[in-house]
Parts: sequence; structure tokens; C-alpha cells
Amino acid sequence: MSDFSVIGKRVHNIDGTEKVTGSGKYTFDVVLPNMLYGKVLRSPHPHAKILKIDTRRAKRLVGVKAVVTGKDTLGHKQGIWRRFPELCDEEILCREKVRYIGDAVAAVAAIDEDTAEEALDLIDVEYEPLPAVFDPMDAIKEGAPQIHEGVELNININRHIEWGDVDEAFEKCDYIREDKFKCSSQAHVCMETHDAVASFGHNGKLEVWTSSQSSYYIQRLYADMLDMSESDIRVHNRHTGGGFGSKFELDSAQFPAAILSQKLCQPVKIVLTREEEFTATKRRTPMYYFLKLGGKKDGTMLAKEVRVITEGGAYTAMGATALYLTGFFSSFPYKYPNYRYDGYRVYTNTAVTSAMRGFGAPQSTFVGESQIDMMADDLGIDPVEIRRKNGMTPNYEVPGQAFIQSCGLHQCLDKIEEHIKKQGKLPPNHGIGVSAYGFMSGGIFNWFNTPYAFSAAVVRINIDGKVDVYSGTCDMGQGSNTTLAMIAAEELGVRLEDVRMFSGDTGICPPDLGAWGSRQTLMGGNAVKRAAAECKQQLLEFAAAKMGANIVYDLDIKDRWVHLVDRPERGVSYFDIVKEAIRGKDGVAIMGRGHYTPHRKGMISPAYSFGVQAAEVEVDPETGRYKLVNVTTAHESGTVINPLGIEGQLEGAIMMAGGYGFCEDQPMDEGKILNPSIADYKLIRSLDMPETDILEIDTYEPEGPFGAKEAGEGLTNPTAGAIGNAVYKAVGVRIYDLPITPEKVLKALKEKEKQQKKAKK
Amino acid sequence: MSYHCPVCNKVSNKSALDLARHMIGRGDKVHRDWITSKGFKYSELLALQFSSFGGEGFKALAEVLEKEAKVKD
Amino acid sequence: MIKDFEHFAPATLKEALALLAKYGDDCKVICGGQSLLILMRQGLVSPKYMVDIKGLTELSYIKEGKDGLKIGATTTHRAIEKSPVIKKKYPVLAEMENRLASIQTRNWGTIGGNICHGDPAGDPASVLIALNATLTVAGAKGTRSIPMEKFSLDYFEVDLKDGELLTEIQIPAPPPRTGAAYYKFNVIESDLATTSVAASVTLGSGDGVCQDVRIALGAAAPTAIRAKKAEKVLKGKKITDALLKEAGEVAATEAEPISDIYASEEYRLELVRVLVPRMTKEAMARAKKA
Amino acid sequence: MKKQLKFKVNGQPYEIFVEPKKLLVEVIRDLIGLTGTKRGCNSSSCGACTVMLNGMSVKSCSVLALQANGTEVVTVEGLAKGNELSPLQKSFLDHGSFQCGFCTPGMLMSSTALLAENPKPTKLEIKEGIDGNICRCTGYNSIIRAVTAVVKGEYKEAK
Repeated sequence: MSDFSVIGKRVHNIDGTEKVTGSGKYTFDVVLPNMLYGKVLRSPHPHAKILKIDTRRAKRLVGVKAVVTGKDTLGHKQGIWRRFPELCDEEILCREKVRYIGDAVAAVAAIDEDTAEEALDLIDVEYEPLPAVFDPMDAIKEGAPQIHEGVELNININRHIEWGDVDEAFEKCDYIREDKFKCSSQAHVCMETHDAVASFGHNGKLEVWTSSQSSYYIQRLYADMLDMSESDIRVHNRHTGGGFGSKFELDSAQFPAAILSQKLCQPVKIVLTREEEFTATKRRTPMYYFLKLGGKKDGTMLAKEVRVITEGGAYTAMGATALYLTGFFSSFPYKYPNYRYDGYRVYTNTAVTSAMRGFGAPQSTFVGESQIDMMADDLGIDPVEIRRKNGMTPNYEVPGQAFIQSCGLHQCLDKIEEHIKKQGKLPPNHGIGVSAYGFMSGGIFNWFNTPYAFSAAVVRINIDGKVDVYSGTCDMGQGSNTTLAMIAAEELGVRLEDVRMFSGDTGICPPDLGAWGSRQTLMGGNAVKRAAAECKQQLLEFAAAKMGANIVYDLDIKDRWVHLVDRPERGVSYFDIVKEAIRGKDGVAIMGRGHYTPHRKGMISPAYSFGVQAAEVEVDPETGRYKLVNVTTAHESGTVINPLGIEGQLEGAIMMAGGYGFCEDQPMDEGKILNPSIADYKLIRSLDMPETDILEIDTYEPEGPFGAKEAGEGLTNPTAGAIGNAVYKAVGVRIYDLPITPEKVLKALKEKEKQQKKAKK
Repeated sequence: MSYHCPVCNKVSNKSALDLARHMIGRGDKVHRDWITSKGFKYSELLALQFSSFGGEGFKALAEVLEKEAKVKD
Repeated sequence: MIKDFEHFAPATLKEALALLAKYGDDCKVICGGQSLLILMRQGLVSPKYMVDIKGLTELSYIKEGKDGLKIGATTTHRAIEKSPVIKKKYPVLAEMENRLASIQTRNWGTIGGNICHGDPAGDPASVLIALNATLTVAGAKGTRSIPMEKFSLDYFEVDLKDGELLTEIQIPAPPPRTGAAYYKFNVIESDLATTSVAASVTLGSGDGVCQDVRIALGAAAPTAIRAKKAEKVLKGKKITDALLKEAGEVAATEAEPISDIYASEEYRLELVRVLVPRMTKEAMARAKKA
Repeated sequence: MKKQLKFKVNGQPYEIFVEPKKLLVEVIRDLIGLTGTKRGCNSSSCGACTVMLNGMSVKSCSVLALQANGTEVVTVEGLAKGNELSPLQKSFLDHGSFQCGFCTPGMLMSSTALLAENPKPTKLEIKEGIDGNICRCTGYNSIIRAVTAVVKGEYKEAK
């Protein structure tokens, strides 16, 4: 499969010119006639009863058009896990009770933002503060404050995964170690904050422009919350200023905007401030991790037991999925014959934790890869070697869970080994840490309970041969529009500039679950490919008839040339065929439909990508301060459709995952996030960014379009672990809780000194 | 030999320990009540899961189930 | 949300002072506004009147003479960073500015504004203390001058009375064989200091004895402070590593840092212990070359 | 009470009356209608609102609109000459130096200001040049490559 004419080429992002000229419109830029501006009033209490909300003073303020509270809603609760009503627990506009600092209680629509904000101060809310609990370990104690009615011990959901006989296996191990880790939270920090323009017409239909990763989810969740028919709601998604997992649940910009607009039949725009973005949107799930790992002297791993308790925050959100995936990916990317996972997600009175790029796997990879290095160190085995010994291979079945077809883990290990050897002897206080990872290409689970195919697309060929692709996918910056357009062009044998993408608009695009779980290339791509193939088939039927070619020849289209495969010189112009075919079809444009839903592919995902990362750090042993010198990643994601896109995903993931290991954190006091601004929330900037090298490994995934698979999230998994391992290699101290700050490193170094002094005595 | 959950009748062909894991894992009111009725504190059994490995907490419950939930077939 | 205010853009210092005298504590001075506007947006400051001195070109200058360096208060950080004469004769100032926030902030923000903001983590204060700088403050009743080390009073509080305006910063010409160095410790390169140390050392001719030394600590107390006791440890002595280590220990006893989300008190003290010797050593090395 | 603001944006003179509290970014976006300039944090931390003011980069969320009186402002809309993209814009396209694109206008303005001041920056100087701009998508290195390519003269300025 090397003779691609579009796939694998370094093409421009098809939305690129709009983005470099500033002409691309984001929800943030949408202005409609007669539009009002909304602001949201939020709870200052981590846990409190709402006794009374008096909005009269606010309503009297000149310029205020409407003030709404929970009483103006139907009181329905939203949740992504729609199959389980008890897990749909978020009112968004609270009626009786607030459960975290930032929970929404009222919203205002006014002629401008300043007036709306002024009005917030005029809303009088009477709270009865309730005892609150912030740490999951405390929340499961008898007599802890109950955050949701009927959920005793605040256990939101639990997960159990098991295969083999773990207890028996541990008996057989020469080597067993137990470790405890703590994984911190992380904010998505999308550059475009959550925002929405909601517009109810007098016809009772709702039209919404919003920054989102899944227009279909938003449409469906609106329908649930407003008791509306799905098709009366149209969700637009043109450009989205980043998502990273934070933008596929109905949020406190989208819902209040709709409620306000419903009252006024005027468009209402709500843009969350950066502070709201930090305090009142979802975040990465903090986890307490308990690991037991056992193996033979030679490093063969026999059994792993994992216990996780996660800080759920106030609501379920997508956190239930994170709990599931962290449990599954704790076994990655190794062949554990015996494995047991018990995970519990616990409600706390803190900001809701949910999906974030990597979706539970960055946590499991940090702890797992740290522990494997400790085992290797104890047994005197090289880190790469121990991973090679246990690493997954093609066509491996994770017992009862998943079937892995393509897998390039071992090639990645070889490449990284070469890379490390090439570095030779490192200067003092330098260290290189290794971390291996894998990730899924879209989830198989349907907790959302969609009746539709997971992905669907419609392709239309117009009289001029130009191709329109309609896909429910969302391009939040990851470049799915470009990737899908390339797939369509390749399949149809036209050029990329012949294809125009229409995505993320529920009014014209078939439903697609959206951009999460790294599903767009494989699932969205398969749907687009099949739709394009259907169009191609129609063209070829016509061409075959027209060309009267011998039945033994079959036809193909490449670079706008319809020809006999074995005699490429014999052919006709694609454009001519299209013109005539449409005329021949009584003027009906060529249309193709395609869809994809994984079947018989296990419980997790139809395909998995793998990689190995090596991070080099330089530590200042006197201060504990360390620099990220270089991060090199050997990565395989099947056929590379859009090379420029994959480079971007890789390097970008390192900025985000490196931050998770290096500096990003959300310290809290009594449920209050203490650094809700970009000035206080530390992010890797250009001067802090390490050199990044990419070693692309070639694999082919039978399940993916043209052999492609995931390349978006998996890359977020290894870096924190690689940094931790590198710090250990450099100065011999192990940090068990993220982020790995200079202060923690220095503290560990002093502790080590003490121990050594003791040992001497 | 199989074990039936005394509450929801989930069948485990493996062991009483496995069934204990199911009951604690399920953790809803009915299961909790049954566990409490046997003189355990559910939250303590649970807390134990996060402080120790090898199924402590499960084990005690398993012993009870060994008697009460075993079914010959 | 920024509250409404009345805006004045005086063309001269005289006008500015008249406005300040007229509106007293109802008004606030804005120059680059890189810190002030954030406070106003958070509603922490909401003045009725704003005297905007960004346009006071008469206060935007860098003058160098044999008695030393004079910097006008509305001079931007970027101008100082880029000034050839400063790069040549007061390199530590340019280096400090180069690591202050971002280029955009340095382009618009001014040194006067930074000092008057009184942030203990601000970069210029500790360096100016080490360089023994003096400030000139103008008021309705004329001008007064005050050493930098006395200017900061407490967290975000400086020695400016109503109607007063910082107009100039003077830095005495360094005696021969003098070198200065500054280091800001932080996790993100362009971030505010977790803790910073500035040191200036003057060596005796030939003998390498430390004739004079000034050590200043940033983000290690409610204000940038001078570590006088640590200086005593070194002054008049031939500096050894042991002596430097002692100076670090002593400096730590002079610091009174806080614990916050970026670092604990203990860690900041440890940083002082490590950075004071480092920077003094660096300053010495430069003094030798000077 | 509103005051008059006279300045040029992308060469076009404007005379408008604004409330003193209005920030430059608000005037550019809401009054003049140039929405290419973004606003990511409103606390001069993220750089998405970077514009050029008299040739130097500033964060327009931290400049009072009235302080721009009598100045010349250039926004991302002012970079292309007619239908011809600027060298940096072309290079950003070729190097995939953006993903969601929300930080891109600010990144382009910082890079443009950098090259205007220093046509031959070192890699470190390029990193410094964009350090005031946060990009959550790309990890910066592709942006650094794009600027480097322009520095090497791989892209010609439009006539």
C-alpha cells in the first residue's frame, strides 16, 4: 500500500488559511442580530442547601433582560452514561443543593457582559452550608457527608477487571513489590474557553453555536434536558479552540444560554471567563493508586494487582469511563497472565473530574512505568529489556478483554534502545528515563446509549466533480477535517483540493459520537471511506459501461483519471465521467453513504497503537530543579494518513503530558482551587519545551481506513513516567506523586542523604 | 460447584472470594445491608481494599459466603 | 469587570502632579498597567480617576554619566534590556530585564510601574538594591530621594504618599573591580521568582579581598530585602567556599519567606542558602574580569 | 464619560469615542470588528490577544484603548498583502504550526514583531520571542521551525 496519491503527503491543513489569517470564526467570534450576553452565578460553597434565591434586584437593573435559576429548568439531570439513569446526576443549574465551589445557581442575560456581570452581584442567594468532604479516602468513611441522595459512602461507581488467578500466581513469584502513588489533577486549558450562542426561534426550534468535541452529544443532551425532539435542535461547530476532553458534555455555558434564550426568543451568548474555565469545568481525574507487581527473577511478570480510588468531584460526568480505562490500561502494554483491578470512583465536594486527553491512561502509565523501572532496578535488568520481555505483540488477546491486531511495540523498543545507546555516556546529573505505552482507537462501549452507528458519513459528488463530505465528526484542532478529506480523496481518486468538508453540524451531518477516545481517524475515517467507496462504485459502473472494456479488466480512479488497472493509459477523465454519470442518472448527484460501528472487537476498542518514549532530564542536585532536555518518541499508529498532523499531535502531547509530570497541578483548600488563572497555573512555554524527536514506526492496522489507527491521545500517556524514571536515573530518587516538582526532588535527595549517613554508622 | 449471590443471585463458578468481590464491588444498598447483617462494616471492608493487597476484607466475607452461598450442582 | 473611571493623560510631569494633588486617594496612577489592570479587573482596585502617565516622554530616558546611571520612571523594561550602555556597563540590569515576564509585557510595562507595584517577587527591586540604587520621588511640595532598599514597605506597599510620583532611578557608577549577578529561581522560565538573589561584589586591588558586597533577596520576605548580616560575613575577607556557605546560612536567618502554592517556606530558605553563595561567587568572577 | 480615540489599525485611520475603561482588545474586536485577535485569559498571561503597536508586540488585553491614541496598530488581519500571505503565514501553513488555531494570531504577531526587530534571531531568541504566547496544541517546536525557515529566507515577502 505504498502507491497512495494523497495519503502520507505533507499537505496543508484544509482549514489552515482561515486560521493563519484570523478569518476563521470560532463560537467566541459569533455575533447575531439582537444578541444578548449572559453570565453565570456560581456557588461559593463546596456543599450547601439553597434556601432562597431572590432575583428581583438583578431584574431591576437597566439592561438586564432575564434572570433564570434552577426553578426555570425542568429539573432534569444530564450525564454521558445515559444507560444508567442513576449516573445522570448533573442539573447544571442547581435547584436544591450545590455540590462544589463553582456549581451554577443562576444566570443573567443582558445587553452587554458588564451589565450581566453587575447583575450577578444583585442576585441574593441564601445558602445553608453543609459539611463537605474533599478527599475520596475521607468520603468513603462511615458518617462522611452524603453528596448525592441515596449514594451512601459516596461511591459513585466501581469497576472490577480480572483474568487468570492472581492470588495463586503471586505464590509462584520470586519477586513481589507493592507501591502506592498519587496522580494529581490537570486542567485542559483550552485556549478558547467554553462558550455558546443559543438561539430559540418563535418556531420553538433551538439553534446553537458552541465550541465542542461532539455536536451530536450536545444535541442529544439538550434534547434530554429540555424535553425536546433531537431534530428540533441544531448544533453548529465550525472552529473549536481546543478540547482535550473538556468539551463533550453539556456545560454551564451551553445550558444556561439555552434556558435564557428560551425565555426571550433572542440569541444569548455566554463565554466562560478563564477563572470559570479553571474552577467550573471538568478536569483530569486525580487517583490514589495501589499496585502489586510480581514476577520471576529474570523479569518475566506473572501477576499484577491494582486498586484505584479516584476523586470524582461533584458529579459523574465522563469520569466513570476514566475509571474503567485506567483499570484496563494499567495492564498495558504488557502480557500479564494474571491481572486484577478494583477501581472505585468517589464523589467529593470538588470540581468535577472527567475525561482528559489520555482518559485515565496517563495516570496508569505513570504509576505502571515507574513501578516496572523499580522492579528492573531491583533485579538488575535493563529497563528496555524488561519491557521487551513482557511487551505485547501482534495478534495478542488480552484475556476476555481485547484483541490486539497490529502492534509495533517491539520495533519501538529497538529504536529507543538505539537512541539511548547513541547518547553514550551522559554528563553528570543527566538521566534518560524510558516509558512504554499503548492506547485505543475509539471506544466500543455505548454507555451514551446512542441508537445510531458510532460514525456515519455522506459523500456527494457534484456536476463539476467536486466532492462534499458530510461527517458528524468535530475538528477541535486535531485536524480531523484534513485527515478525513484525505481519506475521501484517496478513496475516490481525486485531489485534496477537490474535497470540501462539512463537519460538526447536526443540521446537515449524520450523527457521529464525536472527537474523544481517539476515535475520529479510525471510526470517522472508516465511515467516510465507505461513503466515498459507494460513490466510486457508481462512477465505475458507469465508466465500465461507457468504456466497453473487456470484462476481465477492472477499473480504478487515481488522480482524477478513471482507467483500467492493468492498462492505466486506457482511461477517461474523472470529470467527464461525473458529468455524464449524473446526466445518465436523470440529474441526480452521485451520493454515497457510509457508517462504522465496531462489532466482535472485544470490550474496549477495535485497534490499539503503541509507542516508547525516552526523556532526558538534567537535575540541579542543590535545588532539585531539573530541565527537560530531550524527549524522543518511537511511535506507531498504523498507516500515517496526515504526517504533519501526527507530528503536531506528538509534540503537542509532550507539552501537555510533560506538564503533567513537570509542573501542572490544581492545589485546593477546602475545595477551592487556588490557582485559577494562567498566571498561577504553570504551563510549559516555549523556553521550557524540550527538544522533541520522533521515530515513526511503520505498521498496518487491518481494521483502520487504509491501515490507520489512533495518534492523538496515546502520546499523552508516557511522558510523566519517563520524566520520573529519568529523574531517578539522574540522581537516584523516586517521586511517587505528581507533579514531580523541584521541591519534591530536593526533599527526596535530602532524605536519601540521611539514609546513607545512617547506613554508614 | 458454584456460588450464588444471596442478594441478586449473581452466579460465580470461581470461588466465594470472587463472590465477595462482587458483593463489595456492587456496593449498592441491598448488598451493603446483607453484608452489615452479617456483622461487617461495609465501609471498613472497603477501606481495607485501599490499604492492603491480596483481598483482605474480601476474605472475611468470603468465609461467610463459603457457608451461605455455596450451591451444589 | 473594570469599573468606570475618569481618564487623564497629562502632557507634563507638572500637570500630572497637579492632578494627583487634586484627586488624592480617589485616583491611581497608571503607566504600563501590566499589573494594575489585572487588579482592576479582579475588582481589587477601582479608582474614580486615573492619571495616565504612559505618555510622559519626559520621564522616559536612560542617561549615563561619570556619577552613574539615571533611568526615567516611564522607561520600558524593553528599553533597559536593549540599551547598549546598560548592556556594557550594567549588564546585570539587562540580564534581569531579559528574564522579566514576556517581551509583550516588557514592551509596554515600565520599570517605575514595576517598582511602585511593590511585588516582593518583582525582579528589578532586588537587583536595584544590590546596585545601591536611589529613587527620586516628586510631589506637590517638591522632590525627595530615597534608597531602593527603604522604598518597599510591605506586600504590595511602597513609600509613596498621596500625590507623589516616582520619577527617576539612579544607580551609582560601580567602583573598579566590581561585578554583579542576579538569579531568579522558578520552574517556568518566564515566571515570577519563587525566590531570587542579587549580589554585587567589589574586590580589593590584587589581593582579591572582598572590599564591599551587597546581597539582596527577592520573594524571600514581604519585600525585597538586603541581607546585611550575610554581607558582614564576607566584607573585608578573602572569600572562600566555606565563607560563602556561611553567608548563605546567615542570609537564610535574615529571610522570612511564606509558604504558598509554589513553594514552602523551608524550600525558599533552602534556595536562599544555595543561591546566595552561587550569585556572590558569580559576582566575584565578574569583578575579577571587570 | 467617553473620550476620543484617534489611531490607525492596519493602516486605516479610526476616530471613535470609547469609555476610558475599554481595553485595546475590546475596541479592536467589538467596535472595529476585527475578530482575528483572540482573548484567552484576560490577564496578560496567554498572549492570544497580541497585536503590534507602533511596531512592537503588546498584549492588547493589558493596554487601555486610550493609551493607543495616536499609534499605529497592526493585527493579524494586517499581515497579508491583498491576497498574498506574509512569509510567516505561509511558513506556519507549511510547518503545521497551529492546530486549533486560537493562539495563532497572537503567535504570528509575536513572531512578526520579533523578525521586524531582529531579522536574524538565534533559536533561543525565537523561543524568547514567542514565550509570552501559550499554545496548548502544538508544543511550540513546529512554530519555532516555521520562524526559522523564514529567517533562513525560504519565504519571500510579497511585493
